[in-house]
Amino acid sequence: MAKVFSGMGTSHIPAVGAAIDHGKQGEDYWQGYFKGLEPARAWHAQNRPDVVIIVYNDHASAFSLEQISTFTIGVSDKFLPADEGYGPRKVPVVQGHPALAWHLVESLVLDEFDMAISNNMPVDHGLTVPLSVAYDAPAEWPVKVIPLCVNVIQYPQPTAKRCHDLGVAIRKAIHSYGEDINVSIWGTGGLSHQLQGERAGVINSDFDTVFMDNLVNDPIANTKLTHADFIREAGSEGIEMIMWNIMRGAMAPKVEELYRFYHVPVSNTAYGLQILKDSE
Amino acid sequence: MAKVFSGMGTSHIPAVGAAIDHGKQGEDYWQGYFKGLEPARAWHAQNRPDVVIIVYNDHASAFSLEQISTFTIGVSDKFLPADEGYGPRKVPVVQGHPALAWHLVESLVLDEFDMAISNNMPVDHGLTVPLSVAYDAPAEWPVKVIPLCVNVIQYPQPTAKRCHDLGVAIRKAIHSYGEDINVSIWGTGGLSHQLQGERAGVINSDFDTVFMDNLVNDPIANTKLTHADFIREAGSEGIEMIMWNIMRGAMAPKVEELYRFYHVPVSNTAYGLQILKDSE
Amino acid sequence: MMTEVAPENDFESIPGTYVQDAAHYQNGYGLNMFCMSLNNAENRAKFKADEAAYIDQFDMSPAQRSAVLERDWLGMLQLGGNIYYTFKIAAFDGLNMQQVGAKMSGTGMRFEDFQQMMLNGGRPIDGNRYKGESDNG
Amino acid sequence: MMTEVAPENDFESIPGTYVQDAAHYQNGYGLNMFCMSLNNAENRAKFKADEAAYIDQFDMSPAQRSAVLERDWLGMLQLGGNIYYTFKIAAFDGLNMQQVGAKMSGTGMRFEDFQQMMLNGGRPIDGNRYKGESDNG
Ligand SMILES: [Fe+3]
Ligand SMILES: [Fe+3]
Repeated sequence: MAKVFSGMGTSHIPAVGAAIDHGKQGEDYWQGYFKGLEPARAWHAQNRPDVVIIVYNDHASAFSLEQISTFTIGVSDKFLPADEGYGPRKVPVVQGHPALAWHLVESLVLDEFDMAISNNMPVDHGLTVPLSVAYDAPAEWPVKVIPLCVNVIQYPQPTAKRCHDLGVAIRKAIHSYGEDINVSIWGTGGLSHQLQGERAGVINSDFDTVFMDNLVNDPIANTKLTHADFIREAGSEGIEMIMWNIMRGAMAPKVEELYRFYHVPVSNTAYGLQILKDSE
Repeated sequence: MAKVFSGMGTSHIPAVGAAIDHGKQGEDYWQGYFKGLEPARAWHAQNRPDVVIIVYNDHASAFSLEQISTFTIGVSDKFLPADEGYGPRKVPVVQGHPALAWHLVESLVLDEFDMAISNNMPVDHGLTVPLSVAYDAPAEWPVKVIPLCVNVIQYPQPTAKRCHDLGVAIRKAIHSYGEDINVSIWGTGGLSHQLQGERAGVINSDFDTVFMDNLVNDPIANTKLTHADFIREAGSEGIEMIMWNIMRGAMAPKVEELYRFYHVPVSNTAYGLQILKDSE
Repeated sequence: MMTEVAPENDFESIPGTYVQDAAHYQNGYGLNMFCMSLNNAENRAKFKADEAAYIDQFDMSPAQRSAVLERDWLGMLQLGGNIYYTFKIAAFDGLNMQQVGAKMSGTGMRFEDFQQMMLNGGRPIDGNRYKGESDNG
Repeated sequence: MMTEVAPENDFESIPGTYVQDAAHYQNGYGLNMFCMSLNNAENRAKFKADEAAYIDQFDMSPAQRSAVLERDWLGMLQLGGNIYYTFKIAAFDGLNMQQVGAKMSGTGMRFEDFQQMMLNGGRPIDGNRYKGESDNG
């Protein structure tokens, strides 16, 4: 049977992708940030799952206001980098895993999650930047990927609790998949940031730290946050943090934190990264 | 506050729309059928809600295999009849009710239903035939409509229980809507029919009768039916009956059956119609 | 699919029925997307002008291609077609659901017989719940 | 909306923030759909060739139209724009998120000041949770 191999939370800031794509890692602005990634990348080089479920949001790339689904699973065998307005990122095509993706869909719908299925879903920085964070710039991504796209833009987003519960159901689905493979799950987006309005630039490091602490020690506390809590405390785009709850829900009740890195600022955002492993 | 005015179950067979559109109601084949509609139409003429939530499925008209959502609410102010392969039906444009539709979306997502939202959703016979059943062929439809589109084509469809529970949550949402309007809900599709394969034409009147009896007296019994139960007993397209469970869930625990009409065959399908009202 | 089917969702035992599950979805994707394209009047005109050329735009197997061109209604289902999609071809041909129903029966059933079967109350469910129970007649 | 806001979802009290709720969705639909169209290189070329003519294709109010043509970043948000969408125009102009951030601050803040504010740890949350608490500075 398949098993849950590891979890990771990471912001998916487009500027990180641009810095890698344009070789800026050595610049003053970026040095401290990329140094902080090194232990994570070393860990990922040694600890490679077969498939990663990447929980992310689309940023007006694949999906528009015309059709907004709360949770969408990509069931294709490949996902092209999206043109987000300045041509697609020159990164490898993302290879899917249709068999596990369909198993997830079946298990989740029978468990009363009202999933959407997509067979044509170009993936934007929300999904490809986390791959760059973990694996830098290889000729091919070293893992297969199942994109799980969450509506975090249009109110009402799914609740923090619903996201955690979806993670729990994903864990059950992974454990009922018949092939002996390792499956990791990444929650992406956040941490605190507000891109828009007169309050643009707001950062709340205390909130971010408590959120990451809770992910380790008290994940249920993070399920009690309301939409207004996230928007008020973590900024209007900070609500992306609900996607970390999906990742956490898919881990065991007790986890070990293997690595944490927090860096302010990256562009207009507080960058956070956390690697989790089920406790024995 | 808004209230639930009435419920109706009705098949949405395209041949019924064609018979009305092409003036065939007087033909031998159709006379018995349209005679059976008369009491329902008389009731609808006297009992007109402000808005009808029509629970239906799309038949490869607005949505393809590219993007399949479990539950989709149409939030536009109008919905055009879809071209299903032979030009759109010449029926009035369907007028939406964006304010109530958005209220439903908000209430349902906060209640942990993972809705999809659509702003561009041509509507096919699944939605327009029930309007023709109730109102014949007026110059304008006499009610506003909120389309609630359910995936009944791609396995896994939502479970019969999930559909009932969605109805219960819809009732709660209607009751928390601040305007004093009457809202009806129609569950459409079914009853037993199989359009495809060597078993095409299968009809199971006993199953249909028990299902309609249970809708009145024991709706929970209908939530225990599995996907295989529907497909085996009611035919592969009989699984559309799960949409009647959504309608029933939105009614009070105790209901009165105002009218029932059952007729075999209409095209390849068992036609059923049932009008329900909350018991006092 | 590398997954165990929940026993209550054993569709394999149902006779003469092609359930739209994941495998069916994957097999029939290109075929069904072609069918759906016939919702558009311009596309119908192109298909009418040159069927073979038109379907070459879609990702379909040679067997699916032939099934479409030969109007092998049962074959299309067996190759991943879904009736809600393949019926777009029937609408294009001016056929109704009972005519297609007869053709899918796989027994050379005539339209008139199918029509009469429906008037008699439809194909009986008794004997048609499980494979091997009967001849689906 | 004829509906009561759950008290925990009172967004109105948050300063300098345009939440993408139902009203915002409805107001900004055409504007945001225009922005999204810039994902396509051909559309970008058309917009570049004649901005005013290009945006006439979209269902936008005169105020939205002017806000786009004048690059009134805050105005676009106030008229229903969503930053994930309006940023497509910034990308088109070759602006980065901090440059747009400064322009949206509504205080004539210079890019260099915005940049320095971020280097100093971002705009402080204290004093910026509720309207009237401070000047959002
Ligand atoms: Fe994001
Ligand atoms: Fe139907």
